[in-house]
Amino acid sequence: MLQATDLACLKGDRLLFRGLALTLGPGDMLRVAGPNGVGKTSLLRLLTGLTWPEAGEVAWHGVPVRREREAFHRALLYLGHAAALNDLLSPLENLRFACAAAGDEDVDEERCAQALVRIGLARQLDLPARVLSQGQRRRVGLARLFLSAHRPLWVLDEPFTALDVNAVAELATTLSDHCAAGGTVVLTTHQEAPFARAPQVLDLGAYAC
Amino acid sequence: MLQATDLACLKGDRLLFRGLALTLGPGDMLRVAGPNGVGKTSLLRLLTGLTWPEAGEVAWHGVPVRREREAFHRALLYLGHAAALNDLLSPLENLRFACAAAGDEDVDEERCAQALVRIGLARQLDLPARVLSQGQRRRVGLARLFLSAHRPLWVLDEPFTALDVNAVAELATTLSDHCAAGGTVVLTTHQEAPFARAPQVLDLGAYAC
Amino acid sequence: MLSSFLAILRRDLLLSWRGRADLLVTLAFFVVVVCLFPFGVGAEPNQLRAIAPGVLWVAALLASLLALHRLFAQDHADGTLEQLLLSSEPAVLWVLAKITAFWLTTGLPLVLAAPGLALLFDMEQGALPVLTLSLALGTPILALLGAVGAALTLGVRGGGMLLALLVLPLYVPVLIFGAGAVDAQLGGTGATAHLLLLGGGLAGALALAPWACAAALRIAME
Amino acid sequence: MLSSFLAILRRDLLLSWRGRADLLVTLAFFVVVVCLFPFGVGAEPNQLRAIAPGVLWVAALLASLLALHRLFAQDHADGTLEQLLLSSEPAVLWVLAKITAFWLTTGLPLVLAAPGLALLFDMEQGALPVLTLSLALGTPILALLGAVGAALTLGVRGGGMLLALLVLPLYVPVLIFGAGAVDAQLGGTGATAHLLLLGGGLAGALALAPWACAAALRIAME
Amino acid sequence: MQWESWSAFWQMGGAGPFVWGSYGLTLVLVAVELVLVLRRRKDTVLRLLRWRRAVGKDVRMESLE
Amino acid sequence: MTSPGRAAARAPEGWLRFAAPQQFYPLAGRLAPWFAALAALLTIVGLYIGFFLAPTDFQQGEVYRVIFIHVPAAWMSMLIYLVMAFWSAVGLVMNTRLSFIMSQALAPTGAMFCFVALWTGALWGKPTWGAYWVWDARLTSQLLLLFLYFGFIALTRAIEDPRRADRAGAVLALVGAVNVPIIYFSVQWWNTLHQGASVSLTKAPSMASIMLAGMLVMALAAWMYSIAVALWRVRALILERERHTEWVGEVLEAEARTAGGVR
Ligand code: HEM
Ligand SMILES: Nc1ncnc2c1ncn2[C@@H]1O[C@H](COP(=O)(O)OP(=O)(O)OP(=O)(O)O)[C@@H](O)[C@H]1O
Ligand SMILES: Nc1ncnc2c1ncn2[C@@H]1O[C@H](COP(=O)(O)OP(=O)(O)OP(=O)(O)O)[C@@H](O)[C@H]1O
Ligand SMILES: [Mg+2]
Ligand SMILES: [Mg+2]
Repeated sequence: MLQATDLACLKGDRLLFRGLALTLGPGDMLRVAGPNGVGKTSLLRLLTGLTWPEAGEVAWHGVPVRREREAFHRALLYLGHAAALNDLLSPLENLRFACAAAGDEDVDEERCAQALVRIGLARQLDLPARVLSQGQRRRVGLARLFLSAHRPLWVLDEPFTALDVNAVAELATTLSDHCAAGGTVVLTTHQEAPFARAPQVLDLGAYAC
Repeated sequence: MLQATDLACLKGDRLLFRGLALTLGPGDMLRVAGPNGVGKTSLLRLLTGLTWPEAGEVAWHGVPVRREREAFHRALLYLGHAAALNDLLSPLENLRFACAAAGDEDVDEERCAQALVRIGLARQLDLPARVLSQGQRRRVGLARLFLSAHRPLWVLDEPFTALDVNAVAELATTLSDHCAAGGTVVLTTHQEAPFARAPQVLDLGAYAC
Repeated sequence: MLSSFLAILRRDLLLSWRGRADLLVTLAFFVVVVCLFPFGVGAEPNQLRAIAPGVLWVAALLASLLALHRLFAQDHADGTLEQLLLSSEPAVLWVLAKITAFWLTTGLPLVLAAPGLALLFDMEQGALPVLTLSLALGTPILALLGAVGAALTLGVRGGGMLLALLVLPLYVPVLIFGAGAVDAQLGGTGATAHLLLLGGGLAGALALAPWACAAALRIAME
Repeated sequence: MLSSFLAILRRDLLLSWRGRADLLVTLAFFVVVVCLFPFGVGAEPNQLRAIAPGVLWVAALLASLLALHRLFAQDHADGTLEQLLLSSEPAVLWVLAKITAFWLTTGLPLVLAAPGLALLFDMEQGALPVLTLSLALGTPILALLGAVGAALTLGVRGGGMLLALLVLPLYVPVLIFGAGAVDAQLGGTGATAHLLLLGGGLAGALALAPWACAAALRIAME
Repeated sequence: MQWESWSAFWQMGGAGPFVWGSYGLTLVLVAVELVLVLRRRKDTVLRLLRWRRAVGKDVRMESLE
Repeated sequence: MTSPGRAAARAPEGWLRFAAPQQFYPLAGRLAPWFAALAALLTIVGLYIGFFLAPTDFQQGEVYRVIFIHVPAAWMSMLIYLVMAFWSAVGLVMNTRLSFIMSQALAPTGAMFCFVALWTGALWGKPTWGAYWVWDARLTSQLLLLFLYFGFIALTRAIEDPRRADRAGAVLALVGAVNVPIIYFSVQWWNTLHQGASVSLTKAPSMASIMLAGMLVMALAAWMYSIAVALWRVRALILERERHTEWVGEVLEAEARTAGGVR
């Protein structure tokens, strides 16, 4: 269970939001909405514990995330704006490494390849990531979703960017399925996507200062 | 008038498309469509003369673009995946420089500031670009559209990426207006946008090899 | 634990292999700097022999320094570092893996090439093992200290050069003992004391630097 | 034409000013490398005096070299270079503007700092003007030649080091005449010939390098 | 008293440039530092006042620890 | 949920109270002028002793009078780095912002003293050793200390996010502090191994006690000066950091009301 209380985020001279509270349980999908620059990415990074809030606290199952960092990060999958791809490695190698580094030791080459094929990169398995198109790069990152069903909390920053229509639909299904299976999803997006059940919306504009 | 004849594009081992021909006159808007990785970006870069086609030719008013490069580039505005922003400079400085470097000598600080305000960056005029949000970065690049009405040919690679709903609508209007005023627009996008008149669609999938 | 250490080590080695040029080029830089010196200071053999250990060590140090910015920069730019920090494994572990891979691909080649270059300066053959040993002990210290600097300056404007400013004062003791070891051997006083001190320094750096580096990386992500 | 030259010059200078650290830090690197030498080769004053011109010149060369990768890398990564190549202005023009700005922010500070550092090595005061002049003529050549190398290695894997490997051989003649000028002055034979050669080299580089560089950039974008 | 005359004092037995060079530069540095430090707070106050007026009162937070 | 706990933590008793920037700001403002006055007074006394009471040195002549500025500056530069490292450690362990602010406020003054020591030493060296600079151990380690200061200042200035700057600077200060003794001894060893003690600082065998007195008074003055300047700088930094808080707003408004009286 992810709980944030009284969060405030300060960037330079600007207080983006304050007094933000949220509680997310199993099965919840939250869409953080708001115009460009309102602080969606900043909020997501706060939730993952990558940055400190200016005020307030984020807790996972009641424990502040900075306190029991490892347990929280075992439960978390975060995909940010950057795709975490190394240009010299192939999608397969990139995915393999991402899983190993995250501590998913049971993910082997075979499963990685399957995930990549499933997300539509069958022909690009062994190309260096440098030559992939924007959408293909994005897909490599998203392939981790297929291998992270055991992580209850997914935090995704603009996952639909650069994807074509079919991929958007399939991703929406994957996310809906994760929630249906008791997972929690927090995402931002400016695009409409065909979710099975409309997600809750947190309008960050309402908290803006 | 932009004309491409019998274009082919080879990337590494893969022939992306071949035999592609197109002709665009004043008032035309072309949307290059197709799934991820089909070669949209590659095509756009061919059209701008940044890369050489494997076969075929691109001509502007009947002259191959590589022959009279300077005249063609005076008529062209290209905005690619990368936003061409320097992280240390403010949006205003970036825009100012982009115009000066492109040879638009009549664009002064005042007009740049107006363009940025119009695109919704009034509060960010003097921040370093590094701290901008994704959507704000994108907007700085797009602000050049307001200052490039005199350039007839606009080539835009995924201009709607990362923009919020309002910005998408406004951009669509700007593009429609440009066409209405006799300009030509070539763009790619996976998102639907509220254009005044539906653009022609070039389905690149049909030329894929 | 160990498996993620190995995964990162393997990947970084693979990356160096892919960007082979990189690997060779650190080495090439070392060679070129060393060869540049005679052009700068003149080709008088006695003088060259006298400054040989110093030049070799300074060149090794500069080559390591130059390679440093690559240690985390790429991973920072493409978001991999963010993912690593979100991993449930302790950060020291993968930091150490990265530093190890870094040393294997940039430090080790220098160690191996140094004796050959020393011959160009007509260094006494008896001193070559000491030269190699001093570099073998010294370059890992450079890598460890440098990693802290690289982590601190990550994504900071003017980073590359700031890094140089930060770590060079820290490199001085290594340089002194490293070049000193060779000089002492050549001077006949024996290099044991110097080498022991280098060894001690290495143990100390191994014990402290990865922690400092992990802390610095976490700070850099703020 | 001139106005776009000025626009680019102004922007690059502004950028250096923003990343002030960068500007100071090239200088800092120069200073630190020079100061490092005595640790390597020992503090014997006569020896230091003898190698001073060479060390100063090699350090200036390395500092310029290190700064090189910044010349186009940022603009390449963020797409600015693409836009510049799509500009209707001739490419030589803005290439020259970029190189000028680069020299003003990295070369000039070295020229100004060198006499002060020469005093650390207790160099004869009479040779200081020659040292300064040789650097003032030589560092622009380094910048011009380096720019070609930087353009050629743009976006190539292992670029930074490959760059070093490419340009160092080109730098050697500059180093020889530059350090040679100071040595000649110290040796009493007068530095005029060396300085004239450097001047000629500068004129040649100015005439050719920008074209080569522009061509290389266009190729790099393919 | 150490000095026969003021000029002897200034000459410092021939070491004048060195001694006064030392004290002079130190004095200058200290003066510059003092000016900078005192001006810095003044500037900060003015800048922050301007900033506060610009963003309005919303920015206030009770605690930031 | 946590606010009550935080509120309690914010009002500690006794001296610790001043760890809160809000409390420290006025305190610093009140104390700084006193330290400054003390520094001025001690400087006058010290210089009087140095120039008018201390006798001419029979070996070096008058040039030795540089000592009254040289040695206090050298001591101060080393001391300040240690103090910075101390505050950095406190900051990292206790997570108190004020500690980081302290160490950043001290750095420029430390660098200044470091430079003064180098400069005065160089000027002293020319008449005594015949060269502005020799690679003596003590001089060299002082030079490296200057680089450490520059590195610290450059790093904290180059990072804009204050919290990141604080912590990164603190890590650097600690790493540097661990290295300072290593640098010092290695340099000493390097030098003696290479060239023997051909030059060593002439520690006057029987430094007249009046000289010693002048030196100590000047050293005290340097202490007081450093404290005063650091306190003033801390005030500016605190305002900057806490600009979003209520109390800074009040301070600013108060200053605006007494416009002109801004110090
Ligand atoms: C650039 C040149 C110089 C530098 C960087 C320098 C640095 C230092 C330092 C760091 C100290 C304090 C050391 C300690 O207390 O352990 C010191 C003390 C001192 N220096 Fe210098 N020095 C320089 C030149 C000179 C010269 C030329 C002389 C005189 C010939 C001199 C005479 C002294 C004396 C007498 C002390 C006091 C020693 C003591 O109390 O133990 N210094 N100097
Ligand atoms: N130093 C600073 N000073 C002022 N404002 C800043 C500073 N740093 C960041 N900001 C602002 O903070 C906001 C950061 O927003 P963030 O990236 O979280 O936006 P977002 O909601 O994800 O937007 P997008 O939809 O464009 O991705 C931006 O509006 C940016 O301008
Ligand atoms: N060296 C190579 N070998 C094989 N295929 C390559 C090579 N270089 C590029 N490609 C392929 O060429 C295509 C480039 O596509 P491009 O970037 O033009 O796609 P796009 O249509 O813009 O896609 P997106 O919608 O994702 O932006 C990709 O499918 C990529 O995998
Ligand atoms: Mg965002
Ligand atoms: Mg594309």
